[in-house]
Amino acid sequence: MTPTVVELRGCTRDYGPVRAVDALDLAVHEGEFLALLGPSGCGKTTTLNLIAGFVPPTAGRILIDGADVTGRPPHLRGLGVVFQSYALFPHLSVRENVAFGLRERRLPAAEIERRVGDAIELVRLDRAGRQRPAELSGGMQQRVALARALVYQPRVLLLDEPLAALDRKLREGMRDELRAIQRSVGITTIFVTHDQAEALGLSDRIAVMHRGRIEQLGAPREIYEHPATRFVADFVGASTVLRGRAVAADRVAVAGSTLVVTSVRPLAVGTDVELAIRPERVRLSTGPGDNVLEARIEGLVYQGAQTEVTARLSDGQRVLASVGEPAPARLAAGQTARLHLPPDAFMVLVGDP
Amino acid sequence: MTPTVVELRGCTRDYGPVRAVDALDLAVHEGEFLALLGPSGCGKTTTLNLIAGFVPPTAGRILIDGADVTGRPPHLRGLGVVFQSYALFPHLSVRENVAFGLRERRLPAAEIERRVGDAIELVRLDRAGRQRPAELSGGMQQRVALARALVYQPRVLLLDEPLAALDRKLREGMRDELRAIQRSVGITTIFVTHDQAEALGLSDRIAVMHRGRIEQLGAPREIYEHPATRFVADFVGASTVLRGRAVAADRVAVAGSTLVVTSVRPLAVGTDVELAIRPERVRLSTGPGDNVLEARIEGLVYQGAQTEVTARLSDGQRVLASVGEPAPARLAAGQTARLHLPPDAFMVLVGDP
Amino acid sequence: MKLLLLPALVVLAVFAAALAALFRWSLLEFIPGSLQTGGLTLANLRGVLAPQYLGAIRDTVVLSALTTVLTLVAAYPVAYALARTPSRRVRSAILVLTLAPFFTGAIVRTYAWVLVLGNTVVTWPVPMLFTERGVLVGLVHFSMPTMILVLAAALSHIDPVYERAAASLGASPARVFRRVTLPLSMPGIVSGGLIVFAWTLSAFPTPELLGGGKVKMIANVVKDLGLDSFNWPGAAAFAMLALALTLALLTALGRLAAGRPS
Amino acid sequence: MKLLLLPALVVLAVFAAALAALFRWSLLEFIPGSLQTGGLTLANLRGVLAPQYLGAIRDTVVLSALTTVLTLVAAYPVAYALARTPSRRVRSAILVLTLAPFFTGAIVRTYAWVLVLGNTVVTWPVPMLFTERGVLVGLVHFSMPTMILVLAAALSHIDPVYERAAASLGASPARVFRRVTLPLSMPGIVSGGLIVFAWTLSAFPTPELLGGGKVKMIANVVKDLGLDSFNWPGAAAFAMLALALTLALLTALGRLAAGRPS
Repeated sequence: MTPTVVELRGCTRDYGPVRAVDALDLAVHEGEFLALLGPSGCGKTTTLNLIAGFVPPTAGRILIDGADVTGRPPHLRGLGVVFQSYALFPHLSVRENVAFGLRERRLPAAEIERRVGDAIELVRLDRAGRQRPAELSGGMQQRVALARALVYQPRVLLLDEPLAALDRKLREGMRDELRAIQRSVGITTIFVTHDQAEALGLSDRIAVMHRGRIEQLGAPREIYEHPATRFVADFVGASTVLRGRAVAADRVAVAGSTLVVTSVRPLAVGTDVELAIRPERVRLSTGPGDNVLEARIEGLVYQGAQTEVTARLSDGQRVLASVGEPAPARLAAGQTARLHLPPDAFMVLVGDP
Repeated sequence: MTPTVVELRGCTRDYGPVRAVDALDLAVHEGEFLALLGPSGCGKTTTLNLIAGFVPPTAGRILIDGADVTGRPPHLRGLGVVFQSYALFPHLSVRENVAFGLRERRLPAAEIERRVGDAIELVRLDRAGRQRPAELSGGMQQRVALARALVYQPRVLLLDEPLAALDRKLREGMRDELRAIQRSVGITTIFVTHDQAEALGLSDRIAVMHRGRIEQLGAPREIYEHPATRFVADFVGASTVLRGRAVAADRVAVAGSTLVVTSVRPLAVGTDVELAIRPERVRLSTGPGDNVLEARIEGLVYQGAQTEVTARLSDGQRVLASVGEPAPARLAAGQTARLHLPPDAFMVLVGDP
Repeated sequence: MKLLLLPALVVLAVFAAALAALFRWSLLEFIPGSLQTGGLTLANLRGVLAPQYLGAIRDTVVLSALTTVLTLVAAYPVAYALARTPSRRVRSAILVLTLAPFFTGAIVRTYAWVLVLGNTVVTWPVPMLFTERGVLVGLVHFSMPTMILVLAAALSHIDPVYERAAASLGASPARVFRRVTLPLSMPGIVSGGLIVFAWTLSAFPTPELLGGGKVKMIANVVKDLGLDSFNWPGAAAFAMLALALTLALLTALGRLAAGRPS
Repeated sequence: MKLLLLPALVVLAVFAAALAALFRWSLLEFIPGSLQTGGLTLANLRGVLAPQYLGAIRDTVVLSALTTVLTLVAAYPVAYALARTPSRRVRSAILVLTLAPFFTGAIVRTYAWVLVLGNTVVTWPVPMLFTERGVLVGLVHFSMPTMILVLAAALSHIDPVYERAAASLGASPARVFRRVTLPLSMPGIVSGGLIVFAWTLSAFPTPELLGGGKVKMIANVVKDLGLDSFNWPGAAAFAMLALALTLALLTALGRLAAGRPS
């Protein structure tokens, strides 16, 4: 197994009466790209600040390469940080910004010159070296921030929503670039984001955070295909969650019908269960059949590649479906549609019901 | 045909040497929801400001209900505006904010009371009436801004990126709500956005803007399925654009192969053509065949419902493919894949090559 | 930045010590005709409220209040122009014109007014020099630069989008000003008014020269006590009075501000 | 808001007229022993540079420069504490201590220093009262509140994320201050320094009382000319000199600021 680089042991951080991070345990492995994903206020940025040393934990310990750094100030932790606002020094040129960390390490001038040049080349900003940050576009600023954090070869790279300040279009380009640079450098990276698409697309592992705790930790595919809780199912992939009652080990009664559910574990008969299903797994059906529910269409949102359908079952539960182009039938709000929910598409949820 | 409510005739607006809006013609019809879509700096917000009367045009005329309002100040235009930052008056309560427009119209107090109540109910903020804007969440502020702009029943509603300040998750909810309210009120609406998903999902028509001009104007489906220019094809839906040479009326040579292209118009043999194709129309093929090209996979981005594949053809052209789950084969960067580009998936581009 | 906290504490301790020394002096017995002082006494503090001084205190408060209101009215339009003009040149011109008197110093400025008010330039319908009217003019002029800068800072912090929003809702320019700009600039009005009022309470050269001994404000009384009678404990007591007035005002306005929900 | 532009123009016109009147007086011939003036002359402006005044001008510039530097050094830590303390109480305490002397007025404050410097409270190893040293102490104290407020405003505009970024890059707290906080607060240092320097150039009560006639700054010369000799044109000429110095300074700093890319 790859060695652990960053480890949090029972870390708690209170801000007055608010517990931002709650007894968090986390181990980040050598070279991996780990995302802390969650909505605003879930504690993800506080976790990053704890690792960087910007705020001390109320309780718990932080280890880097096995050494306890809990009380060590940020400038002695040797990490690289990219801030959401980039925090490029406005009074310094791009080159001076990138050289900042090397100068603090008192490297010889020639060595600084060489490494700054390499870093600027890595992020493809060769021409902007003498400019001030304010003269650069958002995407270019982002690259300078990355070069500045990487140039002194830190042990760990911390990224705080590095793409949030960019336009949607630019964001996707920068996402790929960020991943390519991280791969080529091979640095252990912790990445804070509220955007599930970024987390899924970039990470080796995702820690989904909620109320100061890690709700689920796993590879993107695991998080997406096997969400552990209702919160994860909803936050990652905007699933429909249906409540029903298990009438057999593989059957659940929902809205007057019985659905076949292929699950790893048999269901406890007679218990209430929550079934999550992804919008893209819900299909429109032309006729009745197994696992087909009738629903009234409430809303249609055209999105080009697919149309997002909101439908309501007879018992009032809401189902989201993503219907690819070309649609099998012309849809309109108010119509009744038949939705096919494949037995193997269901995810049975545990925890916070 | 439905009557025209807002009309711009040859409107130009210069800021110093910069031409923000360039001889723009636009007619907005009664009750329609029209999106001005484009990247930052394309002139969409300036166009909104021209209609609202916040900036005068350098040249051209603006008509509302056929009357020339070019020189009329904003407070006499009778429009409702929702600003990107909401611009809720921080010194007034929610009710006072909503009542602002009615007070300026010197309505009787009882009438104001009643209509403010109705508007606050419409946006489901009954409980927040006495609070100050700063005490509300972003989504609630958005609703107050909407109620404030709708309460005096303006002729036209202008929305300037009303969802941009919200978190991704909240944005999708507010989008549906916005559309529902606009539908129920039936007001003519002009909506500025840089987000193609919002424009596709909300609008009756989309005007795609680029460099101060309207590049294409049409229904969402028309814009998505038949982009007129390379810019539109790329901005709306992130299409792949392939350059090739027409070797027959329905055949194009690309990267050493010949592709069959079903197009409305026959191609002029011997000319260079640009073919756009949506990522979701590109399929992975298991073997060779018609319209199948070999490409080297450069990048894979897992997105849950699909994986985004970037591949490069033998002649260096880049192809984006969106592969749904479950993928037909295990993909890895560096592999060679066969991409099937269906003849009817191509869009032949005109203009700015 | 603990490195900076220690020097800060030292500087603040010097300030506190100076204040304490002043307070102690105000409690020492004044021995007329001598620079020596006697034991502790409350006589100086009581003496401040003696009938011959009450007039000066009343005049001071009235003049300060009038100065504050007039300065506010005169400074607001200039501050608005300063904050909102898009032209760098206009801004520079306004700054030079308003700040020039600030930088010529109290003496020069006051002499200029002695000349202007003394019927040497224009002839006034009513006597101006050596009257409270004249002092008022001088005080307003003296307070203008500060007020303009404070108001301009407050106005430039108001996002113009609020004014656009009000206009889009049907408010004419005058109504936009009345319902949005003015209330949103209230923090600047309060701090500007406070600074000018408190400052005018302790004005010295303007009443001394433009009042010509006929208009007495607190600072002039203090000067008479200190320089002419060498009654330094009495002067210190007056200083305490001025300070108490200022702190009372600050507290009252602080309460007022806390009372209205932000 | 054209409604506000007209009053602004009126107020600015008054300012311009006052400045013009002062300028005209500086060009009028002084007739000793008379309040009447003669024709136009450059004698006053030349007289300003007469040997007996050059000393005062030099002393003024040197004292102002020293005051500016000392005030900057003493005010910076206090401003930093004021801008960065998370505690409302600490902020209030700092504000009351630093602003109290500001609001006691020049006269009271200066008397306090007469007491303190005059060996009545502590005994100084070197003479302080009626020396340039004493005047310097008084001027620094006088300039502190303004400098603290200007610096604190500049410091509170620096996003602490820059300091975090510098720390994450390996800079110790002292290095963070040296390489980030200090350069980013430069606008505040420049404006604070400018205001204090220009203001001190025209200081009057402090050198008058703490200098005891032995230290003469420009304002004291002007006062002597105006009040003792009734040489008002001469006083006006000195005022013009002070203004010219200030404008020259402003322009030089403006050039400097424009020269370095922002």
